[in-house]
Amino acid sequence: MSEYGSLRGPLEALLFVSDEPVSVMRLARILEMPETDVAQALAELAREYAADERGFQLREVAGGWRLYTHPAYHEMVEQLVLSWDTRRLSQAALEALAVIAYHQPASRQGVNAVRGVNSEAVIASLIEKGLVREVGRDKDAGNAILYGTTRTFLEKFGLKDLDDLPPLQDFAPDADTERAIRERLSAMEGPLFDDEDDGDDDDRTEDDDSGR
Amino acid sequence: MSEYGSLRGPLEALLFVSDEPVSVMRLARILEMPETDVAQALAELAREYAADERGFQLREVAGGWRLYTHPAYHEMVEQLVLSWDTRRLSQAALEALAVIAYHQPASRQGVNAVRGVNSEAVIASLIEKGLVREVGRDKDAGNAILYGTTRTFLEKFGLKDLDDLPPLQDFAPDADTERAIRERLSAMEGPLFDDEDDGDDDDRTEDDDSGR
Amino acid sequence: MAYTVKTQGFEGPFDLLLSLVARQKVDVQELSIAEIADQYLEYIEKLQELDLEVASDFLLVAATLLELKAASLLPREPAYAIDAEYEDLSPEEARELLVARLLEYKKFKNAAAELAQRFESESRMHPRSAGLEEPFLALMPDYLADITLHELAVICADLLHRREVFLLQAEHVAAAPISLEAHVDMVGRAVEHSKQTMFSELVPAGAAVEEVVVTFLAILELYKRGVVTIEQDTLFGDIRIASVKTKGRAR
Repeated sequence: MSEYGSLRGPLEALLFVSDEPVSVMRLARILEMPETDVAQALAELAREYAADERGFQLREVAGGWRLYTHPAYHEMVEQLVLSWDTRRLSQAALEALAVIAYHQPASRQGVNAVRGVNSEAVIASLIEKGLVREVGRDKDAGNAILYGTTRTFLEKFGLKDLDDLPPLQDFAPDADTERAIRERLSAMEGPLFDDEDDGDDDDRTEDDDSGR
Repeated sequence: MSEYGSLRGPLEALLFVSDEPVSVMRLARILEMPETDVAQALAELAREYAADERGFQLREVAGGWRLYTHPAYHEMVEQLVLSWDTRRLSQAALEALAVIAYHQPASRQGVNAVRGVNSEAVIASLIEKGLVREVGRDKDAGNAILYGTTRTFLEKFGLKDLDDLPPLQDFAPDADTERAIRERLSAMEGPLFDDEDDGDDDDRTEDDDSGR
Repeated sequence: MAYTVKTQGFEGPFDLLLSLVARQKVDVQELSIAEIADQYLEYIEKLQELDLEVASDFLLVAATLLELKAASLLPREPAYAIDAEYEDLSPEEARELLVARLLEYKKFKNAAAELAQRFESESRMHPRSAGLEEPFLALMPDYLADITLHELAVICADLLHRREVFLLQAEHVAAAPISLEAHVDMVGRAVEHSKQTMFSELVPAGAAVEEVVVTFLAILELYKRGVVTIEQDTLFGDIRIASVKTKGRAR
């Protein structure tokens, strides 16, 4: 139990940031503890979450352990997902999709680097929409997954093949376009303090709070 | 407390899937509960996590609540996930950001005036990082662009809102520093005022030249 | 002071001044312009192997010190003033103004240090940003409904463009495109051609401060190379630059 006590915090932190099952071996290596101790602690933690009726569960699935939302709350979670700001999602998704389309095969790290933000969730949603798929692994980069676009992507945008993508040079944005894009980008940012009931803040960037 | 008991599970589930801070208002709407109850439950939950030494913590940032790993496990977490955004901000960027954060909406000229240096490129990089955005134009100053901080800024700096910034006055150099600057700045004349003998409440100002 | 300038990356003239002030008295009249100029040139030579950002900070500081120095030496014409605010002020008033600005700057520098600390401690906490669990993915709103290929391309181009701007615009560097060597050549030719010239003739009326400073530097450089002689009849008077070859002493 004391073993469990010292392992619980680190285990929770590690499971919390993972979006795929993590093997006992991997966890044991990071924690520098014997695998048996780690396995026991995981089982204990899973029991504790269940007994305490937490909002999430720890489950052992193929390949390791992973946190999931508790099925009892799935309806609420659905409502939350449905309430997500489409504009925020679309900007993020479009950026990721654009990078993957033009630079495929692209790793998640590559997409992150160009966008300057983490793109994990966005890529997952693009995969779900059938626009992006795994196309291979980068042997030189720790076997990182490489992504490319799908046939659905070509169809959706009416392309015969990837060579049909408009050359990027044509889109070196002129000053006006750039400004328009920038304004759209900053509009995506959303108001500072209230994140819902967006109303229309699309033109908020112009001059509404220039007084002061 | 029974209110809390019934809210804890759903709250945990909702917070678990969110990829940005969620406002009390939105949570209350989904949970169909009064905002005050929800706010209380959130605070209670945050306390509970802290008291139980969980691997994650619940924090109020950027106008909402969000789960984060506990800083104690940072090194371990970094072994599991590559943090993509560890680029540090330069001293120049931080200074410009400080001026914009406290004086917003602030023009480039305003930032220049405080820093004594042209801040155009620094501001551009702050925009690129999503920490600063255009918020309007100064009609009285040749339509100069006005800048303000973004919600990303609040998130990245762990601030609930702009009022959460420590008061700027706290950073004013103390009387000793002020006198030293006055006396030493020039050999033109002796000290103008040498009767300010307030004790030295803080001397952090003297030697914190942040080496880079 | 040489040591100070060499080893620290300063965030502009106020930063450097503050640091100098913390160590010693600073009298603009006493600043060694030769020392600064030497370091300036030395630094330019090393630029390729150095962190561009730090280097550009240094260039800026050096240029500003020269600007201060030049302003204290040259006739008090508007074009030479450090800042319009300093015009027509008594030395005491000018100093008070500078003190106020330094204090203001120091305040924000402290605030920036606090922000840095927050940023640092914040980076030790990781929010959950894992993808949605599979059952929820299909629920996401159809955010790509009306997107055209054109928009997609523009977004990609803009992302890359933003990045390029970010990478290219190393701080300050773009702002000061004046080449000292070019000015040295230019002034050298002007002096050679007319045997002697006045400083006021070398800088057009209304020239930018940087222009004045670099021209002044150019003169010093020519003097150092033994190409010209420099004379100034009165403090703050105009400067006569004569070609050494002709030993012209016309008047």
